[in-house]
Amino acid sequence: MSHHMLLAGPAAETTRVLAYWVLAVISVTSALGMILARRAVHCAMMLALVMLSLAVMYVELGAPFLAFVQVIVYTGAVLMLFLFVLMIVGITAADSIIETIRGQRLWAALGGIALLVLLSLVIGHAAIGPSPPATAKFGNGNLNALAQLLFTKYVFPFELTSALLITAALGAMVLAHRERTGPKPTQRELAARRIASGRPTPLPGPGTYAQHNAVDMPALLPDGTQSSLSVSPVLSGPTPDVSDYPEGLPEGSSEAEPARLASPAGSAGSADSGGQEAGDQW
Amino acid sequence: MVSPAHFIALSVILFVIGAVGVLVRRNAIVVFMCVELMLNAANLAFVAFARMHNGLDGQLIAFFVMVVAAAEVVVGLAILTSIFRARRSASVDDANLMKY
Amino acid sequence: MSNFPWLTVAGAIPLVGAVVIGMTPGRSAPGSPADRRARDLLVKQIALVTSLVTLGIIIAMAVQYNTGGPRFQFTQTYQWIPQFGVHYAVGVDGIALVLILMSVVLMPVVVLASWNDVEGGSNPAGEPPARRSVKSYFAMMLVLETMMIGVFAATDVFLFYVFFEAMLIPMYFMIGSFGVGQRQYAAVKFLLYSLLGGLLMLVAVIALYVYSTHGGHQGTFLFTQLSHLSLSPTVQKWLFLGFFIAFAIKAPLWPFHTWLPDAATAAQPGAAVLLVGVLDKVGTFGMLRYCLDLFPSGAHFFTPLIIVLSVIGVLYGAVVAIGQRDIKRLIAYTSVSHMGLITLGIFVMTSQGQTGATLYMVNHAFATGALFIIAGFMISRRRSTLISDYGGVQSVAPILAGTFLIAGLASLALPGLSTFVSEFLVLVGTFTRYEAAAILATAGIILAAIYILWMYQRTMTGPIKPEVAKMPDLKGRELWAVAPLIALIIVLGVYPKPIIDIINPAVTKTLVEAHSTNPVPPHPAPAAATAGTTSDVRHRARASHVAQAQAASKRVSVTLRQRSSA
Amino acid sequence: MTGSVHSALMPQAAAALTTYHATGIQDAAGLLLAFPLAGAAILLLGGKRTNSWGHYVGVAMPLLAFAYGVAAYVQMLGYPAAHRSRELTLYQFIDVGRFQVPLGLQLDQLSICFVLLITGVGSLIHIFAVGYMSHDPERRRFFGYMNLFLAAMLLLVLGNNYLALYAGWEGVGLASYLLIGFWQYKDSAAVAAKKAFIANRVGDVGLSLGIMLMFAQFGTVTFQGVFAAVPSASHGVVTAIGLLLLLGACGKSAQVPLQSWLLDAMEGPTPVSALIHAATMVTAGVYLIVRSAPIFDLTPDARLAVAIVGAVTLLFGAIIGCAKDDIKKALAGSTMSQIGYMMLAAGLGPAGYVFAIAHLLAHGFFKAGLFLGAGSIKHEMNEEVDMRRFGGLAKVMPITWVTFGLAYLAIIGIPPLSGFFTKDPIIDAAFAKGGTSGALLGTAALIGAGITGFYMTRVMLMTFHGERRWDDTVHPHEAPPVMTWPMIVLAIGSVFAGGLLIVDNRLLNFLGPVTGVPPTRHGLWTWSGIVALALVVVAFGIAYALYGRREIPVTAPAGSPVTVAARKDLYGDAINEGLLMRPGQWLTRLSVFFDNRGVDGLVNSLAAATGGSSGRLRKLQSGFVRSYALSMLVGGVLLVGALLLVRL
Repeated sequence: MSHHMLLAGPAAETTRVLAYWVLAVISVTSALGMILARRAVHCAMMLALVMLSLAVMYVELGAPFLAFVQVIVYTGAVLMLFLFVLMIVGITAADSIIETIRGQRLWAALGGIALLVLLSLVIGHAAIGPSPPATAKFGNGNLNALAQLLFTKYVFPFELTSALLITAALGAMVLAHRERTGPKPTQRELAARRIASGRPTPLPGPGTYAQHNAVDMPALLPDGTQSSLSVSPVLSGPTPDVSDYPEGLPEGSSEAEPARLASPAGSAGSADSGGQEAGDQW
Repeated sequence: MVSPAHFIALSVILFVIGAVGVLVRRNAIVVFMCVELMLNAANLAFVAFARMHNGLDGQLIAFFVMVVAAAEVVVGLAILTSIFRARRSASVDDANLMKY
Repeated sequence: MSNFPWLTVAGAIPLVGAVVIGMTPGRSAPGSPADRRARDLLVKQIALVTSLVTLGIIIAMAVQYNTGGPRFQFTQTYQWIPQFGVHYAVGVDGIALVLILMSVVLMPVVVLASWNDVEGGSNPAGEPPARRSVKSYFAMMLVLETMMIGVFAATDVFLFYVFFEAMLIPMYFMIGSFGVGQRQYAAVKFLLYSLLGGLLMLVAVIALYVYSTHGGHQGTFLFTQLSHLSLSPTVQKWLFLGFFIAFAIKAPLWPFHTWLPDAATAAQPGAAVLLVGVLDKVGTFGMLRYCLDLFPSGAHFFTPLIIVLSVIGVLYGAVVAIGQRDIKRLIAYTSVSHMGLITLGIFVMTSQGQTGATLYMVNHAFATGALFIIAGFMISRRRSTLISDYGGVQSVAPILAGTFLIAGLASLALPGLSTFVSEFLVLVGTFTRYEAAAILATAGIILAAIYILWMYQRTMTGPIKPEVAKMPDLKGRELWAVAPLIALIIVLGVYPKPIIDIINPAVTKTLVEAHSTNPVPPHPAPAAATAGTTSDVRHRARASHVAQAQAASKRVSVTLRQRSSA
Repeated sequence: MTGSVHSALMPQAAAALTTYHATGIQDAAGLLLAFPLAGAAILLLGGKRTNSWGHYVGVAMPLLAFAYGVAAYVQMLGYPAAHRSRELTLYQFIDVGRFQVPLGLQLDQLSICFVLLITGVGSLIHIFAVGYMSHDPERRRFFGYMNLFLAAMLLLVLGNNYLALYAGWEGVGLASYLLIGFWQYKDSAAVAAKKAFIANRVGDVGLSLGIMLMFAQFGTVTFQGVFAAVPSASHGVVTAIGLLLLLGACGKSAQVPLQSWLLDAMEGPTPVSALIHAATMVTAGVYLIVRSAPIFDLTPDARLAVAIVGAVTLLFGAIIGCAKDDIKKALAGSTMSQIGYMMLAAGLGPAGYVFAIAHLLAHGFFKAGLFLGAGSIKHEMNEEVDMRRFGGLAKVMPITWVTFGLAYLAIIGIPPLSGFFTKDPIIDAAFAKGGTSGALLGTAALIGAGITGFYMTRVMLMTFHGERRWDDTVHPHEAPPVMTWPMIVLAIGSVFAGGLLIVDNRLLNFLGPVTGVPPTRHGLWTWSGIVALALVVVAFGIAYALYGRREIPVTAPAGSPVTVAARKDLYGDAINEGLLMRPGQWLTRLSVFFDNRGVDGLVNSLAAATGGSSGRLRKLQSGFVRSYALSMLVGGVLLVGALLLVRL
């Protein structure tokens, strides 16, 4: 039973070349897109695209199991983690184009080109012939061969990585966790705070009386104007509501900082549970 | 015929793009993403070499790289959130107190 | 020679003294100011007794030194770091013995002179140093004495280098924390200058060791073995340079001299005496012992340059000294001029020149030491170091003025005082080989007369200034500090023979090592005439009447001719 | 070797005579030094306790030395002429390789003359000083320094090698420094003392270089050795030695190039001026040249230089003497010119040495007499020295007048007195030298004799004759006997000394073996002597006309440019200031500035440079993570590139 690659035979050859070039173009453009996109979310999406194209390449290179792991673990989990953190940081945070450090871009470009030239020099000199004929372990025997290799030759690194993962998890928890410094606000306090805040009634839900009730569609007030309070600040992003700045818009606030999240005057930064007022003061 | 050299060349390009990305972008998260890109480029090269040397060691190393990348992302982002919570900004340039 | 470890014991005693002083309860210990003053007095007495005991031992050793004997005497050699061939090797030749004698004689005098320097005794405008402890000052002085003896007694290049560098630390603190005026700047400048030199020397020392391992035998630092080492001329040149620059900085040769005036002005007078009196001599001693012996062809190669630098140093030091307004700074510049003469004497490579130079090292220590100490007494009385603040002191304090005059005359090389003998020997030695250098250096004695007498005239003679009117004269302790120096200056001036007899054989051996001989006079006088009547001829001739006297003088001249041609 | 005395006309140089070992009394020649040294030590170290009896010790020591000198002289006369040079070594001073210097004393005819002069005149002056300094609180220190001076001067004349001579030479310079600046509370005295010492030091440099050259050439510095080796030396070397010795002599004997200090030296007490700056120290230069006769005999041009210096100083001193109102400065000017005579004589070679010494000895007597006279006047006129304030003292101070007068007659060379006997042979020998130089030197000497007559008469008239110009705050009367007796003895000496020495060649025979024998003189009256006498008489007439008859104004009249110049020492000081002092000060300020800015500036700027550059490098740590990342990338690329480069 010839265990061989999913795609075999001459016809496969052209498809493999075609696939390579398509994937190459996709991955490079999306990589460039990633570093050039102004908004972080777009970068994340671009990165996802690159990862997926890589997954396909793995398949072509005879590493089907790795391809799936790439898709599931890497793109699925790690990238999503990015998005999750991105949500915390503020989805609308976009970098400004102007470069603050003098000569950074110039030198970065020069460094990149030099690195490129250097590595290509290396590859040029390296004698990389055509790949040897595919054997089973690159085909569907890949998983068994991998498992055998992993638990014989690389068992010690395997144990080490498990230790690494545990410490990483523990580290993340320690870093991100914040002890509660004050007493947990009781129901009574929340009620009192709600009344004192001057708006005891709940905010209108997104999309009320608007065209559609998408999450980021602001509701319409009786006089027809849009109510910014109806959209969660995480989504609303950089369109600062005029009412938040009695003294007028601070100039140059196009900076990534969503003014909205700056905690309104008065309330201390103490940790209180994310009340209806969206956008916790983290 | 698609020889591993093609893939290695691609990985080089991706790696350089990642490196330049790290240098150019100011948002911490995007920097992390660029680092991830560089790691992925490295994985690609590993797999290409595995294929070339007709052995699976490369692929296994790629696994380990993924594990490390995951750990790195977890800790990195944790640091980032704690910085963000204290400083209200995710820009890499704002954390420049450790200077002359 | 008894194999009693003279040098080690002599070196150890000041260290023991320092430790004992260290153990006395310090300033922070409880007790009224009276107790504290009593404790300080105890510390000073311990220091004085220790230095006197060391002096006694060294004199006992010197008495047993047999001038005709082998080059190094009282030698001891113990393995210290066998892997590198480093030995704790001590031994004294004529030159080292004389210099050790000089330093141990200076030490009790300096201790006496700086009795209450630490309590702001001799600070201008009376500002006391920031509450420094008497204890650490005198302890450091004694430690410095150990290192002085060590550096002259070491016959192992590595040991010499260790002491050479170690001496800087106590002196740095004595200038830095106990000094006056810009003491920090001066102390750091002094330290960096000497360290720079020291590091160059370290390179040369290591290279020397490496060359000693060539030809398979185990590398060594022992001076006696190293001097038989045959090195190629280019190597010798470089190693000579390494050693020479360190010594040129230490004994301030002209371009490297700027640290001395600052350090001497900033230091207390006692510390300044040690700095100028002994630390400078380590430089010239090093040149004589190490540069000439180990690297003869290197020495011959650089001699013209060094001669030029020394003559410049002589004249430059003198001219700048004339222009000074601060007493201590003036004295410091005079010693730059004198050190120029010493280096000139060394590198002229004639036995007169080198014997004169060695004798000059000793005399310069006494003459300039006396000048510094008396200047210190003047400053402690009038609280100012500016010459213009003094006037007519001679009529108010005649003894102080008298001793100051004798010390001044000694430093301008008046015949009958010690410095004349050495200066004349150096100049004669230079003349036999480099006439032009000798003429210029001799012109230096006019400048010497000018700066000393002009200073003496501005401070001591003329109408009495009101602030100086009530200046007390030298009393008890101060007299005891200065009297030995003045006595030595006069005695060595009238009868220098015993010291010269110790130095001369050592110098002739150095010259043989340095492959250089004395220039022979072109028209030597017939031997009969040069014989002159030495004292032993006198006794023999007394009985005979005139005819026999003629015969006697002929016989004597024959013996003299053999001796002089040696 | 016994040189026959009455040899042919040609002057015969002294052969290098052999010296023998001193025996008998002379063996204790060390005492000559010991006495004054002991005196000085007792007085200086004794301190206040010796104040009461200090001066007696001070006087006793020179007298003892004089007694010993006479004894040694008598013993020397006992020896045959050729065996009179005796030598004795106290101890070996320096013995380094070939440079062997014994501290030896040489007692021969020349040094015994000087010993007798120094101790004899010295003792008289010490006795005079007891009276003169009676009311000075520091008298003890004065006598201490005077004894120190005597010891140094005796070492100078007795030393048997040039280094001992040099030691005495500078010792004398020190003593003159201490004594000129004795009243050191006066700023002028301190400045004069410093000036004297430094001027002497310039001369000493010449002498020491001469000694070094001798050692370099002959390998020895003893007189015997040098004189034996000199004939074999090259002409250039011997001339160089001669000129260097001349420079030394000029420094010490205040000859022309280095003469400015002598007139300022009058700041010291008068006995000092009498002993040091008239009789003994200033003649040391002449002694040096006469002692080094064998050297000078071989270099005609060095001898000519000596003669020229002598002649020039002779006129220089005479002119200055005419214009000085201060009696001591006038006498100092005359000393300078009389020493010019001796130098001139010494410069004539064997023909003149004996006459130089004769004139020196006679000059010792009458010049000391003149100075003591001036001292007693100053003592009585409570420290007034300006002759314009004197006048008519003859009646008030008869003894001083007589002694001063006799010395005055002696110095201007009136026949029966010593001046005539010692000065005329010099003029005659100068002319006898022949050639243009002889004529020039002779005429200079003649003119000098004339001017001497003029200024000495001027001093005599202004001081003792004419009306009283001192007011009644001063009431001079005769000096106490302790001061007048030495003056009387000196006056007697100045009358007979010349005759004793020169008549029937007594000194000539005595010094012959040491300094060579001059051509015999036939009769006392030579034509040059007569012309000189005539000039003196004419000068006397002029002086009498100017100062004898006319009223002497109390304030000095403006006077012709020559007198103005003479008042300013013929601008000697101005030249020194312009040529040496001002450039010297400028050089000192420049070098002090160079030292602070230049050498020190270099060191400090090195320190600043390191500080500055590290400051700039610090800026690289900008705090931005991205710039660090960039430097990592660039560094990495460079490293890999280098590795590749090497591997490729």
